[in-house]
Amino acid sequence: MAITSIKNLKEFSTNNDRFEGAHTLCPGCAHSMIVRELMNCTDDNLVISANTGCLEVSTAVYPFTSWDTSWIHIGFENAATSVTAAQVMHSVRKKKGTLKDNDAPVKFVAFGGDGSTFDIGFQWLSGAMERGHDFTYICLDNENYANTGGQRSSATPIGATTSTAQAGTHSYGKKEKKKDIVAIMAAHGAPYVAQLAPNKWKSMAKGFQKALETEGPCFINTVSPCCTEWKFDPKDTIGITDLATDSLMFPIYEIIDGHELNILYRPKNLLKVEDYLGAQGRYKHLFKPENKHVIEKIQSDIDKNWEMLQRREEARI
Amino acid sequence: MQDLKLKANENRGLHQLESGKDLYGWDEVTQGSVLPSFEGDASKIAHLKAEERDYSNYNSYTATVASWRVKKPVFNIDVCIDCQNCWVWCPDSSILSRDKQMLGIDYDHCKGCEVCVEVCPTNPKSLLMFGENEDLETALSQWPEKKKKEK
Amino acid sequence: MAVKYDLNEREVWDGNFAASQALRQAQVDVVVAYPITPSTPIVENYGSYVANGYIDGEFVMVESEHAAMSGCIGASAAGGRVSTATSSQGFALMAEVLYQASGMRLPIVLNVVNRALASPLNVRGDHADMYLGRDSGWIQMGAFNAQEAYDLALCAFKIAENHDVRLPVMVHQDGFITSHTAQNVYPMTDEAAINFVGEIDPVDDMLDFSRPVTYGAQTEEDWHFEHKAKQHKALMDSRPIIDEVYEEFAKLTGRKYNRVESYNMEDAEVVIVGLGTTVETARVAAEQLREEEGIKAGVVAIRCFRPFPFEDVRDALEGAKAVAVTDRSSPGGAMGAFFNEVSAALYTTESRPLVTNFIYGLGGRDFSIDEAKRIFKEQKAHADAGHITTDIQQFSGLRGPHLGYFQTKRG
Amino acid sequence: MTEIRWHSRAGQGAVSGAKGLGDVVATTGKEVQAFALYGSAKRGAALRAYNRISDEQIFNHAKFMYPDFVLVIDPALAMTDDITMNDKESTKYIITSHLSKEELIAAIPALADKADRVYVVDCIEISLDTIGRSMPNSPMLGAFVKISGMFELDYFLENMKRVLSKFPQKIIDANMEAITRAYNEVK
Repeated sequence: MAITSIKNLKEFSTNNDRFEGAHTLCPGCAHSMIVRELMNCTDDNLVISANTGCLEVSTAVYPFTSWDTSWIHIGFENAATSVTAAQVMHSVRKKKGTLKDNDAPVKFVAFGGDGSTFDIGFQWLSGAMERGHDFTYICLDNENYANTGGQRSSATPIGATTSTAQAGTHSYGKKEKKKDIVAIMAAHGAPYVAQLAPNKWKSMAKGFQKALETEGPCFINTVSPCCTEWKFDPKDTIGITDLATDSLMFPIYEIIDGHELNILYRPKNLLKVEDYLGAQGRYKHLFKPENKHVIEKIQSDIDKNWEMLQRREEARI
Repeated sequence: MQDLKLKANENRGLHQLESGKDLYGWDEVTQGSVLPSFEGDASKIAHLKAEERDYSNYNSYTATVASWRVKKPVFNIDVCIDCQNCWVWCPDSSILSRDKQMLGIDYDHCKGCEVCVEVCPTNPKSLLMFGENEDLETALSQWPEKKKKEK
Repeated sequence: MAVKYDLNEREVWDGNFAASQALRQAQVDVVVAYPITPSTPIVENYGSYVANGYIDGEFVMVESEHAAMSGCIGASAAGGRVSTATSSQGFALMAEVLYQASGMRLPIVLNVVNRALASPLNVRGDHADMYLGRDSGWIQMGAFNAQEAYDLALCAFKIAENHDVRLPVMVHQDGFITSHTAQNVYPMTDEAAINFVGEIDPVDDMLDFSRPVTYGAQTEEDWHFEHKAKQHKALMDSRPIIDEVYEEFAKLTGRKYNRVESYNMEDAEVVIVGLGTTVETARVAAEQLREEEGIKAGVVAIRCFRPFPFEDVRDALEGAKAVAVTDRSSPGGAMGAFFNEVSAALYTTESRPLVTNFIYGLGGRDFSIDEAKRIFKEQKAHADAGHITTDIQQFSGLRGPHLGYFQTKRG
Repeated sequence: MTEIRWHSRAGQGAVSGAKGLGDVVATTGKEVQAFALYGSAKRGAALRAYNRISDEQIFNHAKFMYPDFVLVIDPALAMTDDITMNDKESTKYIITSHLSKEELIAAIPALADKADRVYVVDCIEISLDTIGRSMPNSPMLGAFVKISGMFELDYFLENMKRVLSKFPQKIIDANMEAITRAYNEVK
């Protein structure tokens, strides 16, 4: 497999983009940063699928495609299924010798937003992971149904306001905890599972490369700040991601073979979660006195989660 | 240096889809709405730079979103250290980088999000936002001096 | 290289086994499936052929029918030969992605073993699932017995993969009545079958990396209509190609299929128009009535439900006086859909025969020769009176008081 | 056209019996049909299976029939199911039972006027003795061969061996013995 050098950014930048501009994602959208980086991590051919979502409706709007690789979108829920079936077809045709170029190296990748990954496509994802196909699934987690105007998903954190879990005089927004998709995917016995963030480009690139190199079903959850629904200035996408990783709201770690957990980033200067929440409009209401307990709850959840991750890393079980 | 013709092949921006022109009939649309990205053999596409590729008219590379922009980033090569921060985080594949060097901005694809300016580490920054109609020379002439570190 | 499978010149196969043998002989590359009664044995058998080396393909058991068709789409876009099978609720769960398969012009062959749709739950045969697919943009062909389930499955690959068609094809057979009924089946040799079907020549192959393609683009009001029009034209234009494939098949086997089948129609005055096994039972009734009572009864069957053979139906029925169109699907507050389509065709004829609608056989309710005879006799009464003498729509074979709707304004 | 109706419970092998019979009949050049109505029926549920045999292609797909033969392979169903439904004056009954023919007819009033067309054989006991478990379908086929006179026993046995060829030899032998015994024991 042709893995591109990620020794440093200069080396990495010699890559030739295979995700083209003039797509119609919002200015400052992290989705395309993540997709570009994945595609720049390898020189192999790629077969990519996407669930319905922002990425899909912005990169293949007839008569334009932004994809320089084979790409397929079917429906909201089945990117994992379509790309893994293509992978099965590849193995059959390779065996039969009916491919145009039988030796061309190829990787199979599926993208989904948190809506299609955590919610509507969960069964399809789970099935594909269980079947053990050789593919990588990447969730672009912007913690809401951004494509349809910002409704809650099961990835939306406690306290965020969304159009279907609104903050108001009688509500502080979403009441339920974010689903731990990484743990669920690790529990499928996937050989490589990780949570990564685009501000830490190198750990993200390393994780992508590991996933592409690892045989079997790999899963990566990437935080993808959404300036439109999180309500911050598009220029701050990377800055917000810094706050997410440095407050440990979004810890970066990998789990190998379902049990071996490695923390990939430890903030030198650990921030309070207020710094992260305060930078986004979706959490503004939490700073009212009556909602102070929600911020405390979020901080305490973060602390507990970090403790758990560290202990799991130590325990190697 | 910023005037390199790296950014586009000849047919870029020819489609006038947003204006409702160039919409053709049912007999001319592709079978199954399938879109081929290139003309000719694209087997080695990962090893070709944009200017060496034979993009099809269906590739969004040939289109432009320049009109989305209100402000534009201007690049000052004299300050740049080629760190490639802007390249790695540009969401619109609009940073023209060749052989580890930052060369300029693809203004057909840049939406003016300003991420490149934010992530630029030099002092002063090598990318700054200017009005869409500001010309390069005027912009460069207004470049700020190096800021002293606040103590 | 696949292991040789021993075949006899004459086999006793049920419809499911027959269909699975067609998948084996066509050397289907990938089957993505989820089991559902009564279609399950088709994909089980394919799996066993893979497990025993009779086929160089892969069997992917997924977690739902929606995923099964999603996988078929991914695999088909990846350029190989793809098939699966389903029924009823599974078909309903697939419905979303059926439209995607046809919209992307992927030559998938789906064996549909017809079964009723709940509620109430029922595992037996009616045509509710088949009707659910009627606007999905697939070619839909109907087999009336196990032999035809086998023959049409082979034809289906050849039609679907034809570059001028490139549309997915459903081959329907009646749940249990065909799928689980063993009958004499005369298979082709493996060599003859694969020579007939041919190798697939992929179009817009996702695994041809010299030409990357994007499948499943978004279109809004500016493009969607044009794509749908092009797709409709492909479906309409498939008619002569279907005919050619049937012709070629007849040359090899002596078994000639037509998009519309006519039995005893040369001089028929009263006719049953039907789908599936009903057609064959009605044929027996028509012959008996001719012998016993001299009633000029005939049967017209729709082999190809989609594209709907508007002209051929009209031609087949133009000489008839009274026509009973039978719908084996709960009509949901309307006349039977099949009745509506046949009536529309007949409305454009000079003769405009008297047309009535029978809703029958729901949930696998038996359709007997005696019932077919009763329907023929009613048609005879209409023909003699010169107008429809009963309700236009009637439920037939139903317990309890008569249920029927609408009376004629003619005569 | 010869029509046969089987009365059985799911798991007793009526479906395989009907298909096996069809398979053998087809080798004689006849057209056959073998089907059953089941589906979500679990082991033990009553079911009916059907055969049609004809010199010409069989078009009738109805389950409704005026059977020429009624084969009952479950002793209790002989009492509880409507085994004489749609019968003809010539319909022959072959019934699995440990009872004698007289005792059986006495227990089933519907058979009272059909005594000359009722045949009894204990397929359950025969299958327990030969195959080692209750599998009354094979013995019933032996009884049917005898009563119908459709085949020579040896011809039927040879062809049944082919139908059963995927099974181990021991099982094939046991089935041959079961068929032969029922052929000889049916009264």
